[in-house]
Amino acid sequence: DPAILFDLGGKFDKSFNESAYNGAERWAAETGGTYAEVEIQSDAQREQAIRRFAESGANPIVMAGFSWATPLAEVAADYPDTKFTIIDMVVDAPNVRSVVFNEHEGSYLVGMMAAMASETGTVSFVGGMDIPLIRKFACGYAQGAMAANPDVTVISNMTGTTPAAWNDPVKGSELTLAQISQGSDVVFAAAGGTGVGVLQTAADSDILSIGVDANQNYLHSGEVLTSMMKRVDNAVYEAMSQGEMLETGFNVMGVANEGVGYALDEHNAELVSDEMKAAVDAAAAEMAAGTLVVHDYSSDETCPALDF
Amino acid sequence: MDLATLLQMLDATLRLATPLLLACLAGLYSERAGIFDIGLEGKMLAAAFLSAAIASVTGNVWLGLLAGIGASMALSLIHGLASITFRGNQLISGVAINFLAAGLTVVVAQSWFRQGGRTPQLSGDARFDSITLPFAETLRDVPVLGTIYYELISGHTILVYVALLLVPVTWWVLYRTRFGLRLRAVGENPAAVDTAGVSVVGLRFAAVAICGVLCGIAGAYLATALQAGFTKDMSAGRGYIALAALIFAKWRPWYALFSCLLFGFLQAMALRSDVVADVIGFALNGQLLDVLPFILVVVLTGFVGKATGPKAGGQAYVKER
Amino acid sequence: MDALPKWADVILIPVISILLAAVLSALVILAIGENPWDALKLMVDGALGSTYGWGYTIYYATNFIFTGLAVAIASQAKLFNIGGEGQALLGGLGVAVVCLYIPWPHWTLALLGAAAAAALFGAAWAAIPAFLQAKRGSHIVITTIMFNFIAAALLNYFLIGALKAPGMEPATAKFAETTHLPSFQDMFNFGETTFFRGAPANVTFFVALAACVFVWALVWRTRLGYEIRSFGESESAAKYAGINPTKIIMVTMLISGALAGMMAINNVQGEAERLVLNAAEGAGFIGIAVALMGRNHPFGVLLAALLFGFLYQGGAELALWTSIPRELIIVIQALVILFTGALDNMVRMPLARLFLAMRRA
Amino acid sequence: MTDIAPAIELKGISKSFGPVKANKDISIRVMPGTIHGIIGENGAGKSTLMSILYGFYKADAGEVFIGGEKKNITDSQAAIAAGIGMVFQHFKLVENFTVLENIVLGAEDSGLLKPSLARARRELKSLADEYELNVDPDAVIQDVGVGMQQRVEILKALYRKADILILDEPTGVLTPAEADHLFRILENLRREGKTIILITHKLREIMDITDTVSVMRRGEMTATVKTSETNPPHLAELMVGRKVLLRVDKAPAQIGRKILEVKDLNVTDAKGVHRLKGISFDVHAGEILGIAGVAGNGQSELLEVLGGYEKATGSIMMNGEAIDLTGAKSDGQSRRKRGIAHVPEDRQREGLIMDFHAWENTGFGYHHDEKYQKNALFMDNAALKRDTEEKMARFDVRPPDPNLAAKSFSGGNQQKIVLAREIERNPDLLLIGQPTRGVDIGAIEFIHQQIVALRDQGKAILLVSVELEEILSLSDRIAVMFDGKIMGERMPQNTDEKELGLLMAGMTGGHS
Ligand SMILES: Nc1ncnc2c1ncn2[C@@H]1O[C@H](COP(=O)(O)OP(=O)(O)OP(=O)(O)O)[C@@H](O)[C@H]1O
Ligand SMILES: Nc1ncnc2c1ncn2[C@@H]1O[C@H](COP(=O)(O)OP(=O)(O)OP(=O)(O)O)[C@@H](O)[C@H]1O
Ligand SMILES: [Mg+2]
Ligand SMILES: [Mg+2]
Repeated sequence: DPAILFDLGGKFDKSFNESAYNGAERWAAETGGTYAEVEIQSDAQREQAIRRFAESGANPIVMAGFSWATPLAEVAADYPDTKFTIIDMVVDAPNVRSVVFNEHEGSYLVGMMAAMASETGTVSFVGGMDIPLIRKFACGYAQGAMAANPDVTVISNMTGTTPAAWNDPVKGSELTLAQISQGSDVVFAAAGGTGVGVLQTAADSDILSIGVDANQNYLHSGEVLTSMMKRVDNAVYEAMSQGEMLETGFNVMGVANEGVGYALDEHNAELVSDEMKAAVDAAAAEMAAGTLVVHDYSSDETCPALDF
Repeated sequence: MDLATLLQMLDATLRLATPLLLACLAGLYSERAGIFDIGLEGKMLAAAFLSAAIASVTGNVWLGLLAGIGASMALSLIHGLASITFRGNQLISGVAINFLAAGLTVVVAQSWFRQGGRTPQLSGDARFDSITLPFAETLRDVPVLGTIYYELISGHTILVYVALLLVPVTWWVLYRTRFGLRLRAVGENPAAVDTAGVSVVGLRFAAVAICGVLCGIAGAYLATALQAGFTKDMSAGRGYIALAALIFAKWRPWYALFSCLLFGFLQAMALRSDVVADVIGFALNGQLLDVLPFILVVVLTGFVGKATGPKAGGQAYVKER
Repeated sequence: MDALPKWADVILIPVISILLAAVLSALVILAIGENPWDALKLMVDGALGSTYGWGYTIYYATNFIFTGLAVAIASQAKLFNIGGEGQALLGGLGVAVVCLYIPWPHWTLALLGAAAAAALFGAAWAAIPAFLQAKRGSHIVITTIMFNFIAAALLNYFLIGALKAPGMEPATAKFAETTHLPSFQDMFNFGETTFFRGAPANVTFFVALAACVFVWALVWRTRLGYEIRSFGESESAAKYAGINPTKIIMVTMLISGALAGMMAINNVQGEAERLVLNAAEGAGFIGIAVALMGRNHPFGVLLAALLFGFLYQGGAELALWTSIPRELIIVIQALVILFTGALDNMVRMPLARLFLAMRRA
Repeated sequence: MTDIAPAIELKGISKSFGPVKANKDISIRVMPGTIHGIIGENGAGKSTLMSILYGFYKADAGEVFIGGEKKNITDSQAAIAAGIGMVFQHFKLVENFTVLENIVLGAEDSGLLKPSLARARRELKSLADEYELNVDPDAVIQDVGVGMQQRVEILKALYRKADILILDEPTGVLTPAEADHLFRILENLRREGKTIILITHKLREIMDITDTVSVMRRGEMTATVKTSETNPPHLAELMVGRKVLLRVDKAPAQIGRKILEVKDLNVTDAKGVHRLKGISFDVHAGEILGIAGVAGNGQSELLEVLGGYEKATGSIMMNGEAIDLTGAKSDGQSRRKRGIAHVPEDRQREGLIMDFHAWENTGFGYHHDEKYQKNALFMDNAALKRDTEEKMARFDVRPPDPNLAAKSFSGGNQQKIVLAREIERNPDLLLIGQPTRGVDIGAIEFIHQQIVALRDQGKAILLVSVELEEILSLSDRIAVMFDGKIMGERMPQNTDEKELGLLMAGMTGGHS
């Protein structure tokens, strides 16, 4: 049986881990199979969890989150017959499949939509904990917004510097309100549990919000402009489906292969104008074709569109 | 900085200060009676969870509020048992209560709602609405004062006004009533209260119970007024900040208001990097901005100097060993 | 006025308290629809059933010994150091700097250097709250709480800035091979049978044991320890005896911070072999419970740290193999703290009465 | 006996604190309108018995009758309702409350304070007039002297309509004048028909004012006698169980060289209050300089400065060498090295660490001494224990067990432990504050002998005491302090309590 290891946020974080969880559930529902899972509570348990699953015969073992990279790199060689999938980070080993997402590309697309939907010419971003991954989101978002409207103002805030920043919806709310008072009328939240507060406040204040990772459009139907989808669920689903025959190697999920994108459904259909859709889809096509390159913050830790 | 920005920051200050103020006043009653309470955080969290849970199940925010108060009171009772009846270490009891709330809220939430330690989103009557004060709309266009009235003073949930009202009420109770006299006395010298024929245990339990009620309101405010539901650890250290505010306020109600507003303002300021940059002339690094309130608290406590609490604070009243 | 014999005080009461906590935990487990007995078996088996389990239990215990000792020694001077978490984080920063920038020829030297750096950084982080307490009367509880937040931000600043390794993770690069500490697996490898395979327990455990002995000797055998205890028992008497309160507050907090900081050689140098965000993972707060349970005595701290190590590892196994949420472990910890720490007298009072009656009879 | 019911009758009261039996089957009758004295050694159980009567402690067994009626006194509220008031050995006042608030506390009329305070203010005035109990109703307790605090305690009882008043060691902290004032008040109260129980260690007070007296020893009531039918030596013997010397025997002083010279000493405390105002005096080898004065007039600060833990300005020469007073170069440790030993006024707060073993307390303040070190790192606990055993034997500390915690010794024995530690250093100068406060007669006798013996070895002794009798009988020279100043010096043979009492009250020009 396959196994899945969630990151510290827990599998119900309404975004990243939950997306992974959904992928696993979808696989289970479709195949009727069962899988093992664990939510760790401490960094030291990572290696332990991988080993325990490997020794119990689970195969493949999927792990969601970049923090698994270091322990996996140590452990992978000890279990040559077990296949591993790591999401959000690259581990170079013969039995590991590494899946990384071009979050900056997806963020770019929703950034464009934000700028086009904005009436004030100011859009904003609320990040969770200040880490490079989140800066990557913010940077892509700002680039997209500026592409759609060169005069746009992009405000970016991080919730905090400790893991508590992922679970502080109150502060998320206040950041959103502060951004609103600076003129923002579209806010993109990439902040885990904190994002719940961001989306709530945006809805309460009648501005638009943008969800992250999973499709969060339904949370406030008609008030969430779109969600930046990071198809972790697909990555998990695929890994589990391939089973022990898992294809290893490096796997980039970008706009081109629909690994990232924006969500369009009945909840936001009215918010996304045809013009908006056309522009975004065109940009997506250019990215797929390689003619549009979005700067990746994590490549050199700088951002042309935003200061941190 | 223009008036609108200032008003927005003050508005945020008020919202952020409200849970601090409620928790701070809660701590004030408890500590004035000689019972230290670092469990404010846990009580707030437990109240936030149960208020949201019950509001979500019943669709009635008032029932939610009651339930939140109940949860907080239950923890208060444990604290009372530990520190009054069994004369245990009040700090340990507080630490345990914080752990207990942090764990139990998620375990129970998961077992009830299966949403990963969250309650369902609240909407409609399951949430506190903001109220518009009389004439706010009409006065809205009166320059400055009308704007301040409309933007800053009107338009909060009822709990904000309750919290503000509790400041004079607390002052009055403490300094103008029999109960207040006894409460203050039992925190200074429980033996004096005892030999005057008043029950030390009764008074202290009363104080701890009031503390429970106020923490309950604070928690309910977080989950059902500011937010629309419970997320784990959503109190995010506010109980500790309230405690710091209490010491900073030297255990006095009006000072508590000012220190909570100050702490609220510091937090509101950290949200507005643009304003800070404007005022000081250069942009602060994000991490520095994030901890600025904490640094200022340390600096300010350094300036305020020795804050000595109620004399019998933290000690169990032991007559015979 | 000792109504209780010493053995009852140090053994019987904690055991009964832990049993009470266990019973309540069992009820919670029942309430969420799981089987407490199975859960207990899983925990015991997972934490103590193999050298592997022990390896984890001891690893966590090592962390808790350091933070527990830190709280315990501060408590001897009646100072409540809630800042262990921040001090441990700063200790990690010290370890990282030393391990990254100094080419150590051998792990023994690296251990010495890292321990010194961890102690130094941890002590430095305790120094400011200590100074404010001693000189300005600022409440050490407030300042140490604030310093925990500030430490987290400082670490964040370095880990996404100057110290960050290339890539996504807010973490330093792996430390050089020569700084890697021997793990129990390396030390107890006897050819065909390998004990502690894959477990993170490492040589730091012996440093922790040494720290216990050090604290014991310091507190109960040296003049400084005598002065610390005197100051803690009675500040007015200490003044009379010519003991300088400022000096005692500063020195005690520096030692306390150094001990908390030294936790980093276990988790940062020993286990992770690099510095990650939130490296202390709450061990600073567990240290409070450990010290309280251990009655602020190093030997008690050792036992309590092992208990909490067991809870941590057993709880991890529980989360690994059942659908019990990991937060349940926090509940169990809370109950252990509550019963052994705060509700101690609930057990002690009736027991004292019982012993008195027995003695009379 | 007439057929008037006794105001108070206790039958078969027993009380244990854990393993300690504080009261064993005690019975006592007190007739209305009398003053009944209770004496006994430290720890005899006097305070415990009275606290039971006042409902502060619950008795394990026994019955209480008030005015002939059986009362079930479960708490202080019940005692107050039965007309009992008590002034505790340690006052039970809220320090940062006003006099009025303290009086009202627990006896308020209604939920609101204002009417209660107003009524209390009126009643206070009439009580004050009736019994000469003057207080300032708006003064804050921590700012007023102990004399007024005690009057507040008495008023508290009277305000609650007490007919029975218990006073536990009320004169320990008063000047002779204040004590006389108190006794006048008690006379007034007796005249009004109130019943008074007075606990004291001072036989003279018993003889002066009581009608009957009970003696307690080790938790038992050993005798109750009419005061007119007994005398001090007899009472002392009843208390201690052997004959006690009530006077100090000492030879004339052999005054030697100047050991301590204090010039123009000034101290201002943290609150900015000027505590010592230009104090100057000398102490010579072989003499005891007694410092008399009401508590709180700067004696404590003087001892603290000389002991090295309070800063001051001015000069102190010890054996002809100047001592640094800024606190920079000199602290308690270096004072000890210079041959100054110090028995502090408050043994439980300063002299001892109550939770430490006796042997740990033996090294307290001298823990840097060579002889207590095993090597450069460690202290020599075995040496400390041996040392403690010797000292305990020499000073007759009971029980002589170095492993007992200091708190498990009675007051007198605690004091002996401190004395043993300080005197055995063979110091050039001994500072000693309130050597016999709260100590019973048997131990007082021993302590006084030790002090005189030290003087006779040619040591200088500075004795601070609020007990005039003690000052007069021990000192070779007496200085009186008032308000941070020395009001004057007298020789004991040329003065008396009355003159000293006037000086202590700040009035110069008595009849010397
Ligand atoms: N609250 C208490 N808890 C435990 N033991 C006590 C307590 N109060 C008194 N004792 C014990 O009871 C004994 C009697 O104490 P009590 O205070 O009644 O003596 P006393 O006669 O008033 O002595 P003193 O003359 O010193 O005031 C003491 O020896 C002490 O051991
Ligand atoms: N409230 C109390 N709780 C516990 N032990 C007490 C208490 N009061 C007195 N004791 C203990 O009783 C023993 C002797 O009491 P005793 O009354 O003789 O002391 P004391 O110093 O003479 O009191 P005081 O100074 O009040 O006259 C000591 O062990 C003392 O610690
Ligand atoms: Mg006594
Ligand atoms: Mg007494």
